[in-house]
Amino acid sequence: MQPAKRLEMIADSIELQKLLAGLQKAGISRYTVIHNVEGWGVRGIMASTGDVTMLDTAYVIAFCTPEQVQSTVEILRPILKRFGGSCYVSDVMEVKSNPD
Amino acid sequence: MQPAKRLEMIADSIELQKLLAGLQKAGISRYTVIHNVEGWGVRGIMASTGDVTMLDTAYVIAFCTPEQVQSTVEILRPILKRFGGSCYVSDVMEVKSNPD
Amino acid sequence: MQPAKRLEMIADSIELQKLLAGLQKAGISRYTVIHNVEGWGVRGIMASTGDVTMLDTAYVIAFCTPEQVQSTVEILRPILKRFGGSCYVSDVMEVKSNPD
Amino acid sequence: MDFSLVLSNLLNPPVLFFFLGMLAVFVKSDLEIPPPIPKLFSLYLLLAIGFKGGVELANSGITQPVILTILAAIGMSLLVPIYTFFILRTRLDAYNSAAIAATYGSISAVTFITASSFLNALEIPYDGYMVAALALMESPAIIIGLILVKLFARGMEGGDRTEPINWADVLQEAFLNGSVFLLVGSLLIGYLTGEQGWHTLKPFVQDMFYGVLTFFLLDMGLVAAKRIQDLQKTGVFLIGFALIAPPVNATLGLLLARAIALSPGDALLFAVLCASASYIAVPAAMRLTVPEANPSLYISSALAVTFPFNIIVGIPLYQYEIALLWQGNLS
Amino acid sequence: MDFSLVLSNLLNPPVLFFFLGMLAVFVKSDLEIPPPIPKLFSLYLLLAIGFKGGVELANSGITQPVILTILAAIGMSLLVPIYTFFILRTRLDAYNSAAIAATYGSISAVTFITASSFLNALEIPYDGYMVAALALMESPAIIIGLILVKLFARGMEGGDRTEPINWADVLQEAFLNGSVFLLVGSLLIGYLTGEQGWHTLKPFVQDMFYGVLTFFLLDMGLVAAKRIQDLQKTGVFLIGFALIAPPVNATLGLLLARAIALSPGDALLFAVLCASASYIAVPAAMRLTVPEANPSLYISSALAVTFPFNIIVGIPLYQYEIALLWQGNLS
Amino acid sequence: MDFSLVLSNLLNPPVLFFFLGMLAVFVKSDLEIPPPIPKLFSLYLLLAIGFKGGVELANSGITQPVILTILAAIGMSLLVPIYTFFILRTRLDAYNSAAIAATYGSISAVTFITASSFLNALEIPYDGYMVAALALMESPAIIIGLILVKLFARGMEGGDRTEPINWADVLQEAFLNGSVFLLVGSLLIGYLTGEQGWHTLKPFVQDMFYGVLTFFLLDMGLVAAKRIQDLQKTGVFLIGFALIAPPVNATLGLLLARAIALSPGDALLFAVLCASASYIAVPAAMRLTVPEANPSLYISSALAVTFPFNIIVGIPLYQYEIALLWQGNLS
Ligand SMILES: Nc1ncnc2c1ncn2[C@@H]1O[C@H](COP(=O)(O)O)[C@@H](O)[C@H]1O
Ligand SMILES: Nc1ncnc2c1ncn2[C@@H]1O[C@H](COP(=O)(O)O)[C@@H](O)[C@H]1O
Ligand SMILES: Nc1ncnc2c1ncn2[C@@H]1O[C@H](COP(=O)(O)O)[C@@H](O)[C@H]1O
Ligand code: NA
Ligand code: NA
Ligand code: NA
Repeated sequence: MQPAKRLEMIADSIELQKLLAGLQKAGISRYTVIHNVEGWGVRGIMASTGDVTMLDTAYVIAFCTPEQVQSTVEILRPILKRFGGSCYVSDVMEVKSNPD
Repeated sequence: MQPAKRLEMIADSIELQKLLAGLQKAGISRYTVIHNVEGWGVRGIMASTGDVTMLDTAYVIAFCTPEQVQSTVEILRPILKRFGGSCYVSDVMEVKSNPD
Repeated sequence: MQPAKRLEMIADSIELQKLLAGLQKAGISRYTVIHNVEGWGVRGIMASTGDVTMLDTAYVIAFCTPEQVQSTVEILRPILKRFGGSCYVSDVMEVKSNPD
Repeated sequence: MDFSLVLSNLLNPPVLFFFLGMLAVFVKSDLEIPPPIPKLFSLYLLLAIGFKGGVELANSGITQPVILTILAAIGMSLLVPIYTFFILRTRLDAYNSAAIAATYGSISAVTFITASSFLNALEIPYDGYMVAALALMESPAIIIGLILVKLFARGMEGGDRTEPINWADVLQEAFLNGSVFLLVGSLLIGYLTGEQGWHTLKPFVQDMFYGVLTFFLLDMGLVAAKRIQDLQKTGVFLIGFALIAPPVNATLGLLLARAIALSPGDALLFAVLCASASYIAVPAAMRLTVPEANPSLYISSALAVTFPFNIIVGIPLYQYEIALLWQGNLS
Repeated sequence: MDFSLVLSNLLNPPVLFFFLGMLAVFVKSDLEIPPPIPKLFSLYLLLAIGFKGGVELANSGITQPVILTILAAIGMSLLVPIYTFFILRTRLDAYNSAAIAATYGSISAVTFITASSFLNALEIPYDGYMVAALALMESPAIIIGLILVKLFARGMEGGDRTEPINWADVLQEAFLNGSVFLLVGSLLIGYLTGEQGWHTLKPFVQDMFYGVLTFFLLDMGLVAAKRIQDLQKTGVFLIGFALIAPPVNATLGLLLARAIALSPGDALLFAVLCASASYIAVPAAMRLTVPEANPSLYISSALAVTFPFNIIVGIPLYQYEIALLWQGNLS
Repeated sequence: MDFSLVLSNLLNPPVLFFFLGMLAVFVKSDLEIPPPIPKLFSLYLLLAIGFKGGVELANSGITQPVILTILAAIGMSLLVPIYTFFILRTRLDAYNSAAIAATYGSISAVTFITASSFLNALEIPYDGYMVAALALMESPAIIIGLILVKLFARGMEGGDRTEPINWADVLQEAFLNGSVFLLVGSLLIGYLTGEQGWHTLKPFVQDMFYGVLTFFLLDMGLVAAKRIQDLQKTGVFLIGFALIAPPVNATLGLLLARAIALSPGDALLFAVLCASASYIAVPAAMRLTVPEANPSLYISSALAVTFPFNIIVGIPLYQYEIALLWQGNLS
């Protein structure tokens, strides 16, 4: 097992493309998106009921190396500032296919 | 970046309203709900196949400040005791829109 | 509250049965599966668009005791090696129904 | 009892798809209907059944036979949970007994629909307003279930049930739980809009009906087969109960139906309402109001035993009973 | 104004299911339509409306009245956001004003459909090509909204809006946002395949239509009722705006419709296009291009106030206005 | 080859919606069909195709031509993967070659349906039991794919393939994978219930069919266009293969069809079965049984090249070949 970082982002799916492009730019090309989550955020109750409005919230998880975190955050921050949404970083241990 | 806590709860969606009301009471008004997850829990295989029965399991994530954790847990514990479901707390770093 | 571990796995749903059987074998019988997540992985863009192809990616979360981690990882590693997918371990605090 | 009746009941596509679903699990096929599709089908069926029933109620008017039928239905949904509770209580705790009793006091809409297809195939007429009876059998069973908990679960482990019943919560769950609300609401809208509304929605609620039902039963087959594993843990008592309660309740229902002079077709539907057990509205209600009960018990027995029993054996059996009971009447 | 008109408009199943949805929220029922089902219904409605409109356009041909109607529609979708912007600006910042203005310049397809059912019920004829007008009113409103931001949001807080408009992004969102793209694409396909295509898809896009609409309105009722809470925060100004803008815009639309000699049926549809506000295409576009605006404001006013207002009061009111305005014409 | 044939094939709504989906991706519209909706449509299409085929099989009976056709189909689904494997092997490793070969030995139900619409438009008759051939071409191709891996992937990197084939797993995936199971199961149910079952389900499986297909093809267009990017990485060899294999396989199929004296209509369907490649059942099976192969390769070539090729060029081309080959027969 080997130390790694989990990046979690929550944002309107409409903003997603920009965030994912940001990840890509930071060299993170593997990630998982959970669509159609329900979110209550800073912009009042049901910032994103989604449904009828074609807006919906997405939850993105990307595991990366500890070194990638800093530059990724630099890239994501202005997007989050402009469009809203949140981003959190935490520690994990990666289970590699080959024992280490 | 700034230390924060991740609260994770898994419960029948029917119990969700009570948990979310608990969060609200503890001053946590921002959270994300993932519906229709599939769960195998303590109550036998498929405690919540959901589907045909209109029961389904929901997964709730709420990021909060380290200070909010204690009081939130006090509020959630009796609900979890009564209705089942689980709750876990872990450490994260919040990426703020403005560099700190 | 009591220390525990979060196991996270991401894999094609077609591989899921094998992973879940692995968990079971390791004595972990409680877990949560999020179906239909969208994944970009090592095998090129959209390793699992899912949809039209009946393939889809699933995201599995299982909370367990710190002692269970080692043996579980041993069991899962060959499956992940053979079929792909990722597994991560991290620290959490479990909120028990009864205060401790 | 005519064996060809059994066959003709089974040889229709929705029922066969139920067995296909069960087979898929037994042979370990990875076939599955992903969530929330099954919920969409449930919502559709509730809306369609309710709306159709409402339109038929508007056509028939709320006449004396209608009221009598509804009263009989409510009566059965009160009686069944009470007597079954005491039988269940011999082996199970008060929480589980009450939850299972409520489940059997309530109804399964899909069993009801299968019975009406059966009548259609036999060209036996029945009244559309029977759906009103169906719609009104969910709530009383839920309420009785909770009263039983209140009365008999004192001083049990986890028994902080000395606090008074929270009637607001109970009535909320009994009358406003999503499934009951949609069913009753659709019934009312059907009643209000009558033939004209029917004209608007017919292609959707009627023409699509058996197709959606087919898909739904395919999924029910999948779920029922998975649930059978659960039952192995619950032991033979509950399985026996789930097999014997339906014909007993059906027979009680038929005697009552005979007493209030229902037509043979209506009597079969009434019997099926009494014999079937809820796996949509009641589990959701019990989960919230009797959280001490184990959902595996009440869901699995209703879904994996009673439902297939009624479909395979029950419906033709009750029809056979009707042939005997109504004979005097007809001659 | 004939009160029975109001009633007949309300007493059709889709509209009643809208109120059932609202009621569910008010009585705290746990009824809900799980995601992404509502999105499926939205996609279906856009496809069906567009396709049907395209087929009718193929039937009528692109004649002078068609072109005139479309030009009038585009005109209104440019005019409405401009004038409403200045009214909104008296109380709200430029971002929110522009986003709300764009919302009201655009249209609600479901309101349009309800109005056509209303005309069907009254047996008043209207032209199928009105859908083309509908399809072309989304994009201009979005563009005007963005130009307004550009012109009036200089130097505001968060006002890094001194950078030039990114026209590529704007046109992208205005013309290629998923909803607009599907609606216009379906219109084109309907136009290209005409009667033959219609024959293939009729059972799906026509026969199922009111059923899906019913489900969709049930969901809209749920959402609208939840949104009403949002509105309490926004204060009385926006609620007032959401109630007054529709009849004003409808009246402007009717005068224009009268000027270009639309038939009474077409005029009602035109009025409803002017009076309604978008909650599908525009919010998605605004979220991306005016992220400074608060979505609660523009979504909630369109969905929780203007939509029900148009359904309950608006449609019969505009019909009444037409009766007055077109009278001279008919005599 | 009559160019108007090509056009008439393309100018039907489902096919046009496929191109609309592709266009959406090319112009970067954010249109998307959220999961699991596409899976619902897949399940529907499998159920409907299978059921319809079963009913037609019940009508025709299992006659000698039926058996002959089925044998020919199975033959082709065995032959195609074997010979294509050796071609693919010149450039790709044994795992990828076997997986792609299996993909091309199997079939695409949607291509089959498009071909039958094409025949309908030309008023050329064909037999419903061709669906039985379709249903039986998935499993053999999967099995052959695995045998090829076993025989030729010895000693490769990652080549712990010295262990014996796990036949239980292989047969499981070949016959019981969800898609195959539902298709064959529905065929059997259709066969068992015949005309009476058809009567029950017709509005669902027939009337809705082209509507659901339209939505499904819209989604396939979206996916195919995204997959085209994948292909740029795979290089020109695989793209060439995906373009040349279909007409070659179709021609082989036509020669066989001619030999067993299929009617021209049936021959076209048979050719299309041979020419098309699976993107539903086989990828799921390969993912599990040949995990060493890269899914991008077999999914993208089947979906993004072969499928559109067959729809645009293939079907009219094969029809043209039939006109030539069957000429002698007709004169
Ligand atoms: N503290 C939080 N915990 C969990 N989810 C959050 C939190 N804050 C925001 N979100 C999610 O992010 C979405 C956008 O948030 P906001 O930018 O605050 O409107 C919300 O709809 C939530 O789903
Ligand atoms: N240890 C666990 N890890 C992950 N999910 C769990 C765990 N325990 C319970 N759950 C989830 O919580 C739901 C309710 O659990 P329970 O209260 O144990 O029946 C289950 O259906 C699971 O989805
Ligand atoms: N670093 C990562 N972060 C998040 N999700 C990942 C990561 N790597 C792989 N995945 C997920 O796991 C699936 C299979 O990955 P792979 O085995 O790399 O093709 C992908 O489709 C992603 O959903
Ligand atoms: Na009952
Ligand atoms: Na408007
Ligand atoms: Na083939």
